[in-house]
Amino acid sequence: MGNDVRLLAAAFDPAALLGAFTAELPHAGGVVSFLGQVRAGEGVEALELRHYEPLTLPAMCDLAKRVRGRWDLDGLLIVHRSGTMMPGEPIVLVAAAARHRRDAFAAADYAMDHLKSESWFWKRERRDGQWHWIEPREQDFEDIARWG
Amino acid sequence: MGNDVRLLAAAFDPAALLGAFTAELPHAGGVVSFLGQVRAGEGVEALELRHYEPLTLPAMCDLAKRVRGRWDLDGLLIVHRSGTMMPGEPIVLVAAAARHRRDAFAAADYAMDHLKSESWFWKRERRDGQWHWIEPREQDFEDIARWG
Amino acid sequence: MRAKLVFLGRLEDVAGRAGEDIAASAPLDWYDVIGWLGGHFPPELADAVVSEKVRVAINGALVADKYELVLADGDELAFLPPVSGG
Amino acid sequence: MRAKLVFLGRLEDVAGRAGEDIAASAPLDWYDVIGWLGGHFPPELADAVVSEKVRVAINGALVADKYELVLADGDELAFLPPVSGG
Repeated sequence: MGNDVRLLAAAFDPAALLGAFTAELPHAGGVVSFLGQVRAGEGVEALELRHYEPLTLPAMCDLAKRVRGRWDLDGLLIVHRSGTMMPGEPIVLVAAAARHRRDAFAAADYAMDHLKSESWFWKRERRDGQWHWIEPREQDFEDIARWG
Repeated sequence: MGNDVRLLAAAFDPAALLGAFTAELPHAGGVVSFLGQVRAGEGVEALELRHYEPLTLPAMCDLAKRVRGRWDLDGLLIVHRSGTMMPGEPIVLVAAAARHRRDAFAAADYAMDHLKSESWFWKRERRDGQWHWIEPREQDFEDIARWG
Repeated sequence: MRAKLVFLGRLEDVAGRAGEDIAASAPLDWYDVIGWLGGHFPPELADAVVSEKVRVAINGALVADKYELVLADGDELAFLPPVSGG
Repeated sequence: MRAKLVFLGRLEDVAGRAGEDIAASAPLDWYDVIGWLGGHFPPELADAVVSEKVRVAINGALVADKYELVLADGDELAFLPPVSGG
């Protein structure tokens, strides 16, 4: 199965996407998924992700190819939102299916670290009616450095 | 949210369980899941997992408590089948929700390693009409040794 | 006294059944149980359960040292071969 | 020649808009572009885009060394501040 990489401007249903992804992969022993969502209850009223069409999706596709080259996978799904999202709404879904559990875990983990720190998204959040741009976090660089 | 630990004798829908789990956790930034299913296409006609009622579910609950004590999670779901399963059918679903992505990945990974190598399940598979018991694999002991 | 034996995993196949009721005039220790198995089942069963790899549980509690166990009235003794993993 | 400038992330807020068409009688180098920005936008925009942390892309391809770029007719030049991560 090829890579399924999507950049979506509207809300998506992670359970439905994951169910469809898995249904096509009865040969895979294991599927690891990561779902990232806008955290509720921390004063964030909305989150906006901006992207740059000519760069963002092509870079996500390149990342998917790198992940496939590094681990032996049966399938890889990368779905990322752009636009404005409300608390509790899904932002990103990554799923890696593999014969071996360790490959699926490592591939999903790697994909998330690189999506978070290297993808062409600019993020701001609204608190008390004011939008604030989010700066890169040191933790993201540390996460990505793990992979050498 | 408490731990949700289930030992099921009949087929389950992983996407529906995962969707319900996530819907209750809008405060979690990330949810990592692992789905293990009977591999299709390798000559296995059926898989049977036997368990021992007084040990199996209590040990799964103990594992869940250990995972919660080790990482800062918002929720933990562990679902395991017993009985006879067909190729492509789900065997196990683990989901860990956390504020921080790394905690969710590590918790799900640890839970799977320990479920696989320490849980009270005895497994056999049917090939060419004959049932064969599955022996423990060296890889499982290596996986679990990673956690010290 | 009456107790119950439970054979898990491949031991069920060796025994030919999942469990067996056992009756005796007094509590049984490990060697009594093995002797009883030898008298009621194919010899492969007693050979299998004496393996270090087979653990036992009484009433759902793992027994640390099976050579020390005492089976009393109403107990359930389970023979647990290595779990399958993977 | 005519080209298009695109301001991403917080640069859009500094510029006050997401993009701008630029017209000139000849291809522009990096310093020409900065000068043009200085003449058409608040000074904070030119100050921001000269930062080492701001990368640029021409027609969707990242430019390795922005001091070497040449903007020609029909090009789209994007200013890319650091991505947000996490």
